[in-house]
Parts: sequence; structure tokens; C-alpha cells
Amino acid sequence: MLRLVALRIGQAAVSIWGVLTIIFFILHLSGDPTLLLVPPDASRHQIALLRHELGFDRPLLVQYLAYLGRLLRLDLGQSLVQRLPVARILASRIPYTVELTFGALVVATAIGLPTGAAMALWRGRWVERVLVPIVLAGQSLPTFWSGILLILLFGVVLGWLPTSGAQGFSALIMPSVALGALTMATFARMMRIAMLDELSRDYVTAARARGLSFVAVVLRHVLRNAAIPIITIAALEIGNLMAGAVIVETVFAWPGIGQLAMQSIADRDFLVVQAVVLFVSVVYVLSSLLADLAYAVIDPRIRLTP
Amino acid sequence: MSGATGGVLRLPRSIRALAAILGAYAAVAILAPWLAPHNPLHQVLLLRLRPPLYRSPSGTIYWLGTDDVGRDLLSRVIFGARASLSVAILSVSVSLLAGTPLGLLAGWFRGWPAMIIMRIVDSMLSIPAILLAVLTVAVLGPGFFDLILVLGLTRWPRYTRLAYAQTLQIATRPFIRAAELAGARTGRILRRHVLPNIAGPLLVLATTEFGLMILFEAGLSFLGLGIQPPYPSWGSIMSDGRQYVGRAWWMTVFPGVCLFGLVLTVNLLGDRLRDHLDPRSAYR
Amino acid sequence: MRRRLPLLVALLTVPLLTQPARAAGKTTLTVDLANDAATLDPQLQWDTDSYTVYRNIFDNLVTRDVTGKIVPQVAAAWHYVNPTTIVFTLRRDIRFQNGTSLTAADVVFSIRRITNPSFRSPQLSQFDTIRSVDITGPDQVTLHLKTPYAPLLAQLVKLSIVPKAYVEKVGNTQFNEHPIGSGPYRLEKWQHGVEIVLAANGAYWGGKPPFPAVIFRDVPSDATRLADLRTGRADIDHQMTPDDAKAIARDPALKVLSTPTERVGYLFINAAYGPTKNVLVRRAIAMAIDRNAIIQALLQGYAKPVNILLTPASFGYVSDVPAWPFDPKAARALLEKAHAVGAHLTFLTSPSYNRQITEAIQQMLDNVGLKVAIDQVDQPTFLRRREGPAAHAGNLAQGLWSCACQDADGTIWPLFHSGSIWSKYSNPAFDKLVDAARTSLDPKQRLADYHAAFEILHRDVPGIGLYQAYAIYGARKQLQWMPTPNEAFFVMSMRWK
Amino acid sequence: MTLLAVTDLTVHFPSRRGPPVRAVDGVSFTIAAHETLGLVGESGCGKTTVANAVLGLVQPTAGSIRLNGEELAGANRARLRTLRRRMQMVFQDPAGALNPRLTIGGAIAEPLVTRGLARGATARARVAELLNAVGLRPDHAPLFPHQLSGGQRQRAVIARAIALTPALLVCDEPTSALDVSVRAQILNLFLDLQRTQGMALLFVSHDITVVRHVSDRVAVMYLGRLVEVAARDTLFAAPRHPYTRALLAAVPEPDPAAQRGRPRLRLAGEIPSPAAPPPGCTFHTRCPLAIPRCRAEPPALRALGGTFVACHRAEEGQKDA
Repeated sequence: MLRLVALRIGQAAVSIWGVLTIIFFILHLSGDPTLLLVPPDASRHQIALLRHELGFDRPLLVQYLAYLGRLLRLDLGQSLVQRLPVARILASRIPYTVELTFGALVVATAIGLPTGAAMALWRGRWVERVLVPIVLAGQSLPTFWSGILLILLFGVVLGWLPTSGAQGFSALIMPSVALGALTMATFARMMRIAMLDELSRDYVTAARARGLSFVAVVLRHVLRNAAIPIITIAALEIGNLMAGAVIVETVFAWPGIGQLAMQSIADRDFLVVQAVVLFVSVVYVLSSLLADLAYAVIDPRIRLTP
Repeated sequence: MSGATGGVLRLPRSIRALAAILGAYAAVAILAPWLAPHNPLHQVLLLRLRPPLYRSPSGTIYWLGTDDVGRDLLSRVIFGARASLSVAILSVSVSLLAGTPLGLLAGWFRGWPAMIIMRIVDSMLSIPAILLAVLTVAVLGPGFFDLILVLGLTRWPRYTRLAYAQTLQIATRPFIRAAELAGARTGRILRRHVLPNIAGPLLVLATTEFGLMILFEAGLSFLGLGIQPPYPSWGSIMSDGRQYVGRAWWMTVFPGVCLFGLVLTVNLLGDRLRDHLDPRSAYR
Repeated sequence: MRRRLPLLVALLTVPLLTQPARAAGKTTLTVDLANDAATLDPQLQWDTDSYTVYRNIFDNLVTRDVTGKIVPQVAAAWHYVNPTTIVFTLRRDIRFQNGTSLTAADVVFSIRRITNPSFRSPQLSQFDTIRSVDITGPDQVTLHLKTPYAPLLAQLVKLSIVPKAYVEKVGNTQFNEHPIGSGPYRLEKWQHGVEIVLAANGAYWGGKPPFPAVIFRDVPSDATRLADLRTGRADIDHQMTPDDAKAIARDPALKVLSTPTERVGYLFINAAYGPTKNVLVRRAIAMAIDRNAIIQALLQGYAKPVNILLTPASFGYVSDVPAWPFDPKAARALLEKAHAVGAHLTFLTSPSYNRQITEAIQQMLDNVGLKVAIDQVDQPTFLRRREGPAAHAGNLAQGLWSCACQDADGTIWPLFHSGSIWSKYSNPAFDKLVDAARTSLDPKQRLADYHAAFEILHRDVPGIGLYQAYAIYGARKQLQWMPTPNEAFFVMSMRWK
Repeated sequence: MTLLAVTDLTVHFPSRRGPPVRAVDGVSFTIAAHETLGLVGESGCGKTTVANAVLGLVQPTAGSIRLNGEELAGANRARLRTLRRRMQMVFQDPAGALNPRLTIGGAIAEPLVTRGLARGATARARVAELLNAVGLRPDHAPLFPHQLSGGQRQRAVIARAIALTPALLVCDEPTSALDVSVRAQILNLFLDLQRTQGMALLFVSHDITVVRHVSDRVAVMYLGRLVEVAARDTLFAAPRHPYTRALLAAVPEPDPAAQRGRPRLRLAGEIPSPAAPPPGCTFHTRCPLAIPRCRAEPPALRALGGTFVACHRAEEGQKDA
């Protein structure tokens, strides 16, 4: 077990190194930010001077090795645009994304799980037939569109919720709903399978034979057992939610890492983009690792697949 | 499990109905030049942002109104179906054709080349997809074919991972050994025995991805990095209309509804197909 | 067009219902910016959003008044000793927000800091004609230039003075996050990506700041800024689109503040590649474009047509060089003469430029027989291609040019001098004229040179001016403020009624 | 005439931790043309590994496998492919042995097509012929495996196996996944086919009654080694090895009288792990007759009357029991 965990962590590290390499080369192939930084009337010589000072005139491989070297010393570098340590910029944005991710998770759980349970309990009935398209609608909505419609309806027409910004609980509602829609659909589907799996088990029949009411069986046993796979899926979804935050944060002007990433790509602020991608992929890889481990702990028959 | 001989007619009615809706979308896209009442590129600057059912002084009716440079919105939405569908179909094909063989070979031969492929796959999958796409667009440049290439290049790992896992599983089945004993060479085994058996899950994934690609195309066009102006795509029309969401809701709402309807159809279809192909793993 | 829908009625009534009752004294001014400030170290950044904020924290060596004239700020007076030596006399009563006096040492430090290449200031290019700077008296600083440089004072308008002792003590990174200046406001709180809160500097030498606090919020979406303004969450929309400006004109609680700026909307025409290499084609393009249609229909009148590629807000503007008239027939005839009917052109653009204008120009050129393909890339790629070899720069590109110096030198030299990265055009006669105008200190001579230069540009058409852009601010009715052509956002010049 | 000669076949599987698994350890036997050898033993004794090794599906660690004198061990893919024309396999689970996405006809035709022996109409005719031979109808050809019953599927698997008229057919528990009612039919089919096609059979099963039904000779395997090899009737009449006797004892006799007269010998304990086989005679941990010598010295397979047996006390066995 320990060996396999070590192996998985090693593989995760290789994956993350791969992420950084892919991003590094794609970013640097897309041009450097010197022209964006200087005033339009800067001369050729002045641009070359700044480019040299920024180090973008060195061979790509040299820049890559220098980057990896700094990273090994846990130095994320300094933003070219904001001229602040990247770590500090990231640290100021992460709480917002965490807040948004958590909000979306709450929305997804609060709506997705009961919906999934209902679909399982009333399998094949009209309840399921109505709920399935609704759940699928959740993952068919383009977030940029649903975001705009939400702003239009609740922010502008009804005036119930703030149209932008990140202050206070009310500002969190719309972005959380927009972001949570997709995860809500995933949760509902997972809950449905997990419940159906449990409902088909012998103990359900046995318990009912003992005279327990169906409701009691569901509440006491089925829900609890079905929760196990759901919890592990939730771990995986955290990574997906952080990735999905990119568009939602842009639409709602939510000052998290997604918006930071889009802005930094537009600015070609290389080190910030790389740090954001590093953060998201570490979260993603770690959460999938944890989900795997959780599975293995819950069900020892499942071997860790290398 | 269902045989390939079943044919379309043996499919459940819900699948046929959804396929028909999809077909209608495709028909609109193909027949756009005959269906659209106006040239989708023709501007009348004096008739900007007119609401639906607007009748111009010369008597022309703009059923869905006009956009921000005075083009007929209905015609643009009809032509926009072309961009959405063709980008989605082609990019799914590209990533399916690139990803599947890679996963198939990695799962069959295993060893260190497979390890390398799967680590690359893992790396690509842990980068937020939209960021990867935006960055790749920055390198390759936007435009129709570049967009397909970008989406194809960033989405293949999903097919590779699925094909890999499925192949690993299929490779242990006795009928593979039976085929070996029957004298089938590797190529034939992969083609005749492995591929047909992993095709079902891949098809379901392709359907899900098809819906996602439609959203991606719209998303990238929305960010100004997709279909090039003045050619319409639903995403770019919505992007144009974003600024006018309070006053010209029609620019955002109509293409959005079309997009939503298409993606919902595709997702429902994928869902039904999944149920149909393997009832036990329904909703996974 | 006024066929309104219930939705619109709702939109218009919302602000009336939600607007809180206001006391006479306005305590906080809230400004919606389109972007967060990148840095608040005034010497590290060149973007307008940063400038909008930090200009209220810092004083500059010299500044411009409402009419655009360069007037004293930190420097009380100045005079040229010779064309490459200029002496500044400083005010004595300025204190930084931490209480220390602003002295000649701070001015010298500021200039040396920004001109030191290893400091990597993006603004270095604006000051690199400065060879050295020295303290030559208790409140006197002398600048030595490498060559005579006419726009020097216009550039020094952008030089903020930073406190030497504080910067040296805390270091550049700390200074960037906790800047201290001598301006009317000091930084209270900076939540990156959310808002910047400034508090009034009660001891400001220039008078009492009009609002106890100013909040600059980061609101990238045009629609959201408009909604914020309507719902009373913001007092000023710093960057309003012409369509939105038109839309709020009827709102009784709001008003539009706008002013022509030195920013010029232009069309670059590649004179070094493809069909546009032919001057006849370039002239045909110039005559195919209907400036007035663009200004009236797309910019809602929030722009003025220009005859040359410069605005009247800049030195060097000449009114008597004609523009090519809008004449599609003549354009078509020129194309036929050049055998260029049906020629394929590429229109390079990015999401930073007005898409509607790009599409309108495409249609206008199509009308006279040119096939224009729009090639939209992201801004860094746009700049890289525009700057690179002529073959990749596109045949056409839109631009919105401002050198923030209100001088022709900052516009037509970088755009068309053969030594500039942006130029895809070469004419030795033109080069000679703009070089001469750059180093001459005689305004009359410079104006004559620019006149001749613009006549050459008119004949060769390596680009045409389209319109003088307006700065458009949406504001609550109570705000009293006169925006200036250089787009400076001085809270000190605002009042609340 | 010897068709298959297996000599000192050893197959070890490497293990991640600890010593390798000694699945097959020094097994030797021969099969003559047209003969059926039954290979019997508990599950996990290595009999399936022997079957797989014979077909070249697993690589032997040591030893030799000769088909008509041609060496199979260590043969490359191309050579194996040639050799497999003459030997085929019938699998335990007919559902798994058939590609669910391939028709029965397609599966049966596959060996013909891949070897370029027949195609198109010729192949179809041959498939029809084969289907008839195994008791199916030609109109079964376009069906998919899931449309057939278990017994029909196994018939299809057999039809595929005999498509090339192999000299040797290896059957790995061909009836264990089938309903009891179908078993006898399939076994009789094997007997028929052997008569009509003239094949030799290596028939692997844990079920000694099944083996008895089809075999000419029987080999008994325990923990990777052969413990007894004899002609069917000899073995069932006079089992020499205590393990063989235990196996026979576990079989209910249809005749209660015979049942009562049979020696009672029950197996104690569990089968040891092939990763750590006991020293000496591997059976000694469960053998009621074990003596100290059995713990120290592995018995060799030696001739005793018409039987080959690997037991130090084989001579005494009869009377002790």
C-alpha cells in the first residue's frame, strides 16, 4: 500500500512537471509581453533594451531551465506587470476562488443529491422523466450565457443581487449557481447510481422483511452507504470546479485565480499564468489521488491502478 | 449489449426522436443559404439594434431584429448553426481519431512508451481545458481550421485515457486469446476484436464531447478567439450582444436558446445511448 | 428606434426605486474602472487604469491645466539654459504623506530611478533622452539631455515624484504595495482585483480634497458598469461605450461627461506589402471609407472626423491639409486603374479594437470591390505581428493612438518614420521633416515641418486618420467635473453638488 | 505415434513480493495421435497453465514442448502462428471466449480468413459445415453470442476450434460453465468429433467424472506436479497415489453398494500456496500416509505396473487403504 501511494505521488509529480512544461512552451511560443509593457512610441532600441532586461532574449531552453531551477527553490518569481511576488498575488486571489468553489459545491450538493435520490427512488416514474432533462439542462447551459442571464434577471431587472463584485454573501450567490450547475448534474447522476446500487442490495429486502418501513431503510442505511462514493466524487469535482471558475469569474468579475489567469494570459504575464496552472493542477492531481486512496481505504478490493 | 446489425430502426424511440432533432439542426445548417431571409453579412448601419419583428421603412421584416451593425439576426443565427456544428463535428473527429489509436496501442503494448503517453495525458487533463484552449489559440491563431486543430489538440487525451483503460480490460478477455489462437495478427485483433468492444464507451464519450465542443466553440468565439468576424457563430453573436444585454436582449437570448437546445439534445442523446449500450452503468 | 419593451421600462425604473436618499456632503466617491490598476508605483507602469488611480496619490514634476497648457506642479518654474540643459526650481511647501518634505533629492532620485535600465521601467523610453540630472541648488534641479528634444516637457507631465528615503528604506516591492506620495489622496486599502480605497490627505498643499474617500472598483464588463451606475453602486463609469452613453442620456439621475481627447482613431494601410503596396489602392481605400457614417451610427456622435492622423488636441495639428473625400465611385475608378478590383486584403485586428468599426470598414471596402478578410488575434499577437515584417502585419489595421504627450512627434514619428517598428512605409523626405521637428525647439519651425510632413502623408496614404476619440464618462447628476483631453482623472478637480 | 511430448515443463510466474509462483514444476507427459489425455486436479494446481503453455499462450520457464517433434518452447510469434494451425483450444467460459461484437459465423470463419484458407462463399459454406458438425444450424451464423444459449455458445467455440482440423485440441474445463443438463451433450460432442475428425485431445478438468467420461488416459496433477498417470480404466480401478484416491473418494458413486465398498480417504487441510510449496513431497501436508521421508525427499514419477506414480509409499498404498 505505502509503496503504491509513493508510486502514485511520484506519478503525480511527473504529471505536474509535464503540465508546467506544456504551459511553459505554449506560453513562450505565443510571444513575450515586452510590447504590451512599453508605450506605443517606444523605439526599437528601447524595446530591445527592456526585452534584454526582462531576459526574453535568451534561448528558450535556457529560460526553461532557469524557470525550473527557481521553482525547485520554491521561488515562483515576480509578476512582469504587477511587479509583485507571484506567490503574494496568488495568495491574495486564492481565497476568492476557494469561496466560490465552496459556494458552488454547496449549491451542487443541496440540489444535486436530493434530485439524484429522487430519480433513484422513483425510477421509471414521471418524477425521473421530468428530472433527467432538468439535470441535463444544468450541464447544457453555457456558463457565460447563464451568467449573463442571471445578472440581467436578478441584478438588473429585479435588483435583488449585486451585479458584480465580491463583497458579502449576496455577491456569492449568482456565481455559485452558475458554476455549480455542471457539478449539480454530476452529483445528481452519481447519487442516482449509488442509490440504485444500494437499493438493489439484499439488506434492503431483508430490512423490509423485518418490518422496517421503506422510508426508514432509506434514511438509515441506503443514504449512508450511498454517501461513500459521493464523497470521493466530490473530491474529484473540486479540481473540476476550480477549472470551471475561469469563465464564471470572468463573467462575474470575481477576483479569483480564474480571472487572474485570463488577465495574465492577455498580458502574457508568464509567471503568473504558470503559477495559476500549477496551483490548479496540483489541486486536481492531489484531489484525484485522495479520491483514489479513499476508495482503496473504503474498499480494499480496489487496487490502486498505476 | 446490442448488435451492430440492429440498425437505426431497432433503436429506442427516444433515441430516434433526439437524433431527428439533431438532424433538424443539421438540416438548418446545411440549408442555411436557402433558409436565411437575408445575407448574414450585409449591414445597414442605420438599422442597428432593431428589436424582433421590426419592419424597416422599406417594408422588410426582421423577425429576430438586427445586431449592432444592422445585420439580420435571424439570418446570422441560421448561419451560426454551421459554425457550431461543423466545428464540433470536425474537432470531435480530430480528437477521436488522434486519441483513440494512441490509447489503444498504449493499452495493448503497455511498457514505457505507454507510460510516457499516459503521463502526457494526465498532464494535459490537469490543465483547465479553457485555459489550455485559449493559450493554444494564442499560438496557432484563431480561425475555422485553427479552431478545429486547437480543440482537437487539447481534447484527445480524454479519448486516449478511455481507450487505454478499456483496452487494458478487453486485452485480458479470453476471446482475445481465442483470436490469437485463430492466427489473427495484432492489427487484426485490434481492429476486429478490441476496437468494436471499446467503441461503445468511446461513442458515448464522443457524444458528451460533442456537446462540450459546441460550448467550447461558443466560449472561444465569445472571448473573440473563435470564428472570425464578420462570419457568425452563436458564441460570437452573443459576444457581440453582451454589451447590449440590457437593451438588445435579443442578441444574447436567441443564439443562446439555440445553443442550449442543441447541447441539451446532444446530452440527452448521449445519456440515452449510454443507457442503451450498457443499462447498468446508466448515468455514470 | 424608440420601440421599447417592458424590459427596458423596468431597466429605467430600477434606479429610481433603489437609489438611496443622499445627504448633501458626499463622503465617498465610487468609480468603476474597466481594469484593476496593475501597479501603484507610478514609475513602473504605463497603463491608463493604473495612472487614473496613482495620479491622485502622487504629484508630478509638471502638469497640464484644463486647457492643456503645461503648468507647474512640483516644479514652480523652469528655463532652458541651452537646447540640452534645463533648470527646474521646485516648490518648498510640499510634504509626502508620511510627513517628510519633498526636496530636490527626491526629484533627482525619481528621475534616476526611472531612467536606470535595470529598474526595468516600461516608461524608460519616454525619458531616455535625459543624460543626467543633478541638484544645483537647495531647491533647484538641472537636467542634461543627450540631444535637443522638443516634447521633453510634455513627457515630464508623466513623471511622478516618489520619496527617496521611503523607497530606499522599504524597497521597490513594498513601495508598490504601500506607495506614499505627496498627492491629495493616500492609499488606504488595495484589494487586488476588487477595489482600491483612497483616503483624503488633509495636509495636501494644493487645498482640501473634495471627498473624504474615493473607491476605484475593478469592473471589467461594460454592461455591469452601466448597471452599477444605474443602481447607484457607482458614481462614475470611467469607460463608457457610445451606445451606453446614448442610452443613459434620458436617465434623470445620470449624465454623460465627455470630451474630445488627443486619441486618434486611424486606419493603418500597409504600404510595403500586397495590393496596398500600390499607392492608388491606398488612395482608393481612403476614399471608400465613410467617416461620418462610422461616427454617427457606430460612435453615436461621440467622436469628430479628422482630416489628418492627429487631433487638434496635439501640438503639430494642421487644419488645412485635406482628407481624402468619401467618394466610392472615384475609389472604384482608382482600383480599376490599378487593376486591383477584387484584390484580397487582410484586416488585422484584436478584441481591443472596436469590432463594429472593423466590420463596417470591411463592408465599405467590399462595396468598392475589395475583398477584405478579418484576421482577429489576441492583443499580444496583434502587436507582435503589427510590429514584425510587413508581410505579416496585415494590409489594414485599426488603431487608436495616444502618446499621452499631445505632440505630433509622439504620433506620426512612431507610426511612419522608417526607423520605427510600427512603420511599414519609408519616405526619406518625411523622415527628414519629422526628425527635424523632433529636435527643434522653435514652435513655428516645428509646425511648418509638420505641415509639410502631413502633406506627404496625404499623398502617400500609409494610413488615414478617421476620428478624434472622445473620453466618455457616465456619472451621477451631482458630479461637477470637466474632463480634459489628456484623460487625466484628477479627483481634486471634481465637486459634488 | 507420439503427437505431443511435454518434457520437464516448468512455468514460474514472477511475483512482486517474495519468491516466484511455481505454477508448473517439472511436468512430463505425451499424447499420441487420436488419443485423449485427461488432466485432472483441484483448481489452482497448474493444469490450466499446462494447457496454456502447450498452446504457447504462456512462456515456459524451462522444459520442452514438442508437437510432432517441433519445439514450441521459446518459439517466436510467427512460428507459434504456424504451429497453432495444428492445435486449438476450447475455453472454459464460452461467453468470454466469443467476441460479443462479432457474429458466430464471423468468429468461426476467423481462423480460415486469417490464414487465407477460405473467404466469401467458400468460407460461408465451410462455416455451415462446421455448424452442422457441432450440432448447430447454418442459420445460427449471423447471430451474436448473446443471442445463443450457453451450450450453443460452447458448440460455436468448438466449431471455431475445429475449423482448421487441428491434430490436437486442448480443452480447458470446457463444461464447467455449463448447466449440468448440457454437459453430457457437449461431452458426447467431443467424443463424436474425436471419432470423426481424428483429433487428439488434452482434456483439462477438475471434475474427475468428466475426465473419466472422455479420456483414454488420465494424468493427475497436484500443486504444479504430476502425481499419477495411467490408462483410464487402470486409474479408476486401482488408483496408486493417495491424492488420486482422495479425488475418487469425493465422487459419489451412482451405485450405493460400490460407494460403500470404496476406500474412504478424506483430504485434510488446505492446498498450500504454489508460491511456497512444501519441501519433499508437496502432498505430504495433507497426506494421511505421510512418513518422514516424504517431508525430505520429493518422489519421482516412476512406473509401477501400468501406472506412473510419484509416491514413496505407492506400493503399500493398496493394502493400507
